Amino acid sequence: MGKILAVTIILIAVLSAVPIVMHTWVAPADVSVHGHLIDEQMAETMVEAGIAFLAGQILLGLFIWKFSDVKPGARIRNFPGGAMGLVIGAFLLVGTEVLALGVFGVKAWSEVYFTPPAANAIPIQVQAGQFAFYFRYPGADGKFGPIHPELINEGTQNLFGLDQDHDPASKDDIVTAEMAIPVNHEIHLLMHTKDVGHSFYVPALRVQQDFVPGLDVALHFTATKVGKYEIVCTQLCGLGHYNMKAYLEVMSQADFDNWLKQQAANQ
Amino acid sequence: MKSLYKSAAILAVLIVVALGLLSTGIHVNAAAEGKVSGTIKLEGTPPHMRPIDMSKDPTCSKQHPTPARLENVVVGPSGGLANVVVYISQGLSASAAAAVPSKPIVWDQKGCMYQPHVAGMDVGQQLQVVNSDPTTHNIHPLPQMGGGNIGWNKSQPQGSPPFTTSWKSEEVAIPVKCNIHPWMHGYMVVVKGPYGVSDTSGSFTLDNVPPGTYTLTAWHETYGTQTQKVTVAAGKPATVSFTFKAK
Amino acid sequence: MHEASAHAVHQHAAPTSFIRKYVFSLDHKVIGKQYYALALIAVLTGMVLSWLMRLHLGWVNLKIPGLHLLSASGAPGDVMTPEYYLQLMTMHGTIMVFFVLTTAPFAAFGNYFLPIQVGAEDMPFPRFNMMSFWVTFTAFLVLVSSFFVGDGPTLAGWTQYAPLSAVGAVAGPGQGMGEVLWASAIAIFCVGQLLGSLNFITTTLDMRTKGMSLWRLPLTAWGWFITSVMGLTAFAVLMPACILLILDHVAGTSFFVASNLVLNDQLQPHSGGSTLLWQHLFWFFGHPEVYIAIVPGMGVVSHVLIANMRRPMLSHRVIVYSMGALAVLSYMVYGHHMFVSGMNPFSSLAFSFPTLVITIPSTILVLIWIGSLYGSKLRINSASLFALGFISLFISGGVSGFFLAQPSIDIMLHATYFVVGHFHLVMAVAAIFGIFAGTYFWFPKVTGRMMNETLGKVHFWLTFVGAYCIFMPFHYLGIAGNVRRYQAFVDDYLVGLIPLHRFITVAALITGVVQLIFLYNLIHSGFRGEKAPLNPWQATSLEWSTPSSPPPFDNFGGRHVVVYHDPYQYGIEGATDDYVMQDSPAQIQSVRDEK
Amino acid sequence: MATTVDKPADLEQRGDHLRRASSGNGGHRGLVPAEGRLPSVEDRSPAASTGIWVGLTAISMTFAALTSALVVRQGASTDWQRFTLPSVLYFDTCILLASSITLELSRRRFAAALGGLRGSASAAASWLYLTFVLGMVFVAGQYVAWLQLRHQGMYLSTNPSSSFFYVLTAAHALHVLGGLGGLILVVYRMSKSTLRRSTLDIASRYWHFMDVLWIYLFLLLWFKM
Repeated sequence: MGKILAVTIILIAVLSAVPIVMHTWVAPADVSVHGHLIDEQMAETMVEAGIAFLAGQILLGLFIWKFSDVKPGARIRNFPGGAMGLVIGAFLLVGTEVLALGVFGVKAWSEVYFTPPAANAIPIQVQAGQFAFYFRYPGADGKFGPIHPELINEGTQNLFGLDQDHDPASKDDIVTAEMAIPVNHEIHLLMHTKDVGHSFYVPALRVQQDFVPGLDVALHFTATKVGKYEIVCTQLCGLGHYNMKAYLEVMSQADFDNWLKQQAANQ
Repeated sequence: MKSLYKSAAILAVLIVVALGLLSTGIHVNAAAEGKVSGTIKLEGTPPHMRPIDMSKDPTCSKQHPTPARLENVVVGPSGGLANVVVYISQGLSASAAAAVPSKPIVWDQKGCMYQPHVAGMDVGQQLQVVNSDPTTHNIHPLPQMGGGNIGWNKSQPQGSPPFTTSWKSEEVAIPVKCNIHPWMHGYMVVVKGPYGVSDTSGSFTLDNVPPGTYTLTAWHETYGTQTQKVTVAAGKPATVSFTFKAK
Repeated sequence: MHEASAHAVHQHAAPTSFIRKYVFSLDHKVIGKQYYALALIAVLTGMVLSWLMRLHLGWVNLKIPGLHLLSASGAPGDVMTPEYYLQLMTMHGTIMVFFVLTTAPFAAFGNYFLPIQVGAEDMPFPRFNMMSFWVTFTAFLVLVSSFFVGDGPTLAGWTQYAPLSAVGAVAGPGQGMGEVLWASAIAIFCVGQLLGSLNFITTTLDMRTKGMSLWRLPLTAWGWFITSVMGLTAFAVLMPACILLILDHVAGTSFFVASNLVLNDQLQPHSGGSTLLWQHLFWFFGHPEVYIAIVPGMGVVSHVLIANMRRPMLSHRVIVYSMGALAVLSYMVYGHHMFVSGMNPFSSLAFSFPTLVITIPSTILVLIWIGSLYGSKLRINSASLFALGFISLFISGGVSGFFLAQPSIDIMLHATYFVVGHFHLVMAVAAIFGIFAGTYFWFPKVTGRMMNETLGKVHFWLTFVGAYCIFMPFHYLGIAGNVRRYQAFVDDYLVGLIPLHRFITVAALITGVVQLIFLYNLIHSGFRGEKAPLNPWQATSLEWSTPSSPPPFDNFGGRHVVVYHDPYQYGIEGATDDYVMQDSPAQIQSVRDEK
Repeated sequence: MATTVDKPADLEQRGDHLRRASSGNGGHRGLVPAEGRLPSVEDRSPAASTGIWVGLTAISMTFAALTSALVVRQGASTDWQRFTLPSVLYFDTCILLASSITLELSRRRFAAALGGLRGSASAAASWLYLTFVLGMVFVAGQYVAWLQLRHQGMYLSTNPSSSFFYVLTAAHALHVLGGLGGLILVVYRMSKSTLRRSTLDIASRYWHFMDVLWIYLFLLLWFKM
């Protein structure tokens, strides 16, 4: 029985590793400038964690195999090196491992969060709400009109609560339900939510950031590949959470300009 | 106080009718008789209705080769104003007010829009909520807090059967929305007694109006309400027309 | 006022009336069994909820026959609505975390065996102990009652992030009455666990018998002691948080609800509340709670393994120190739940390092367990099988911690199924395996009968393989970016993953059904099982020195046990058996006391 | 009011119990003594005296959590509105301090009575009654404070500052009420002359803690409001 358990454990461990090694299920391909840092960090961690995982399970299996159902006469022996050996081993191996991971992790993290947006980054405002994202482009004047929460009305599609009769800056603002951005041009995303907590997750862009009610959060990124990607919500926000999504269209600069014109016409 | 006036008025009407019946001596089925019809026009240029971007849910956008537009102001080619609810706000006898049509109102969700966009209904009239879309909707009516009606918020997955409900008391108007598709927006106008909703030609009809003098009210989600007096005589349908001004 | 209860047990004789004996009993053993029964009811409820969720996830909008009977509005025509899915999910999480993982390994086993293992006749405050259970039970009733009010239980998830949880009915179905019931239930639950922890701590510190030094406590006792210290601090923080949440609902305060929120085109009257405040309060409790669930399991597994390896752990103390280190660190790492929550990115880094460091004591524990297997005489039985399964699961669930501890990777994995897989393996399934190990091990002592070994082994094999089939794929889903808490997968990049979800669903259904074997074994053996000897596993700790199984009302039949050794005197040469009871005065040269 | 408060027999039996209940602090590892040769156990105070500290730890955690919530909430937004503390609070503070003193006096008298120095258990009792009355006055005073605050137009939901004021004071008042319940028990036991010294010690430890806690809260509110 013990031997079967040993085999089972080792078998499970190896089989579990197969899909990882085969890359059977992988995240959408990275199309961002900073993404590769995260992917590399992920890969490194995968190797180290994978080794720890396999080593642990196999060792467990081996010992179960060897020391289950031994004959009654056998004497009890201690693991060479005893507890201290293992403790020191744990500190050396795991300690250095996590230290390394931690340090490299900082590199990737600070790349995303501790760098200021470029001066020419395109400002785009995203508003999360139950259960859709809406986007606002500042228009010709490059200024976003002020938001009047009391004016927000989805029935008349005044989604941002703009007062275009009184706020000149609001007149040329463009509100859209899809997000379009030019390729290889940095985007400065200004995030706010109109109701509860939401999150802005674009797997292909390696971007995830929560919307915090009552707080304006900013994010900046650059997409490197033309295409259509998905923006989804990862912060439980209510019954429509599963269907809270929007499409991200990465276009050439020319297409982007046309798109903006067309959207402006629809306002 | 208000109800006192109302009941007094109702009493008066009853007496008048009763005397009329006595004098003529012929039995008249009041309910079957009278009828108010008319048209509603919009003066001036209707506001631009934005196209709705349904890209969020492809199952919705697929159903609209040309994007659907907002329905806050729907004007027909002849300048008729649609989605106006006309109802009797004063002068209706208690018995006539109490009568509830047996035919249920169907509130359909089709192409991620509400059909109809505005529904008139009688207090206690059956309201049947249908989802004809290949996607899940949540129906979320928001009646006034503290009014006689209690709001609810129910999802209707595709393929789940229609459900019927009804409203307990008069309310003009209850906004209805779908949170999963935030552009979906409509109104339920709950009244007592006969009512009519105008179509794109602007025409409406109130059936089964017993003879008498009434105050008609026409309600529109954008342009508010208008009222007119109208007298309905037995066997002689009355016609009324309202005109709203575009802001 | 306190001693009154402390003395009750010594002064009064064993109760005779049914009520005093089985319902409002002051006897820690009865209370322990009551907790176990509660946990059983809760775990079955939670399991059924998970089945419904899994079915819906595998085949979305599948007609589940009879579901409308459960909730007419939640499942019109037997098709689950999105809100009902989320409500089931919330209740599954809440019931499992609070009423299974906290009650069974800690409150149930702890109540029954802690006093016996320290050689005491009972806990110092039996009345508090009784209250602790009945308060917890009330909490359970309040929580479940939310299924039957208004538009059902809250859908905000067991983490109850504000303002979704705090803004009220406008936020969605269940956010009115259901939400208030949830918060009240948890607040009540906290009271119960505080009373319990109070008893556990004082029992360990003050009720130890002659000769029982702290270092002579079995590892189980250490596990419960450390857990109770965590419980005392963690639940004392969650309770006020829940009360503030309730006030936001019923009193119109704005602790957690920010200004200018617009729901359904209605501007909310609240102003200035802080979303992050809730997250900080909640996770300050929430992360220790994870260890409250798992540390008792570690104690139980060590205890069971030692008896079945016929040798003590390589180091008793290192295990105690590691468990202690986990407890201490658990308060310094809670921020890793909030890496992308808009918290200052610097504090994310600050929280990242202790989180990575926490892997060190965990690794030490695993290495000591595995290292102690070396050169042992491992006996394979249901109990030891589950104990070994625990280690395997703990390793599997543990390594995924490497990923989630790093903010940069968390950008990809946060709120995905990777997280779900991680905590299910490392705290949920592992803890459950600990419970199983403890049950198979102690059943003879509690009932005086043996459990059926064959059924036990069948139960283990199916459960062990089943657990891996369910929770390993969760990690793959997470790596593919599959977001959690979705009732259906409508995103183009997720549709391809649905077959994997179906596989998981099937595995979950089978594994769930398998648990009925355990249930049958438990009940059947309780009445029909073969009579158990006093010490069937030839184990050394005090619970096996009681004069009978189940132990008498005062545990030791009036005898004052005296302890002469460390708890685990196994593999002794020269002894007639290979072990020496903790309370046997026998003089033996090669006593395995720690030098 | 009986003058002899504790019977020797009871003492004896208790001592015996204590020897069992409290730790035999373990012998020494590896040492395998005969029954008699274990280090003798000094008559330790019962588990309850540990229990009270544990309980007070939990209470401290709760108020610590509320404090940090207050600080975070105040920092999180600009809507924090300061207001003048109800004047009655100063009076309440004195009352509570006084009650601590009277309780301490009662405890001393009682100890003396037990020690058989002076048969002044009745004096102890009267100090105890006074403490109880003062406690009641304090709670009543807190209620007055709430009325005064309402008079200022500061209700529970008016502003985070007032919200926290009500929450903190109410939480503390509840704990004081619990203390009063304990005192009732002590009084009862004293009248039945079954009161143990440790019970009174524990009750007073709790009471003094409530006192210290109030001082802390008072300062907190004083700085924040």
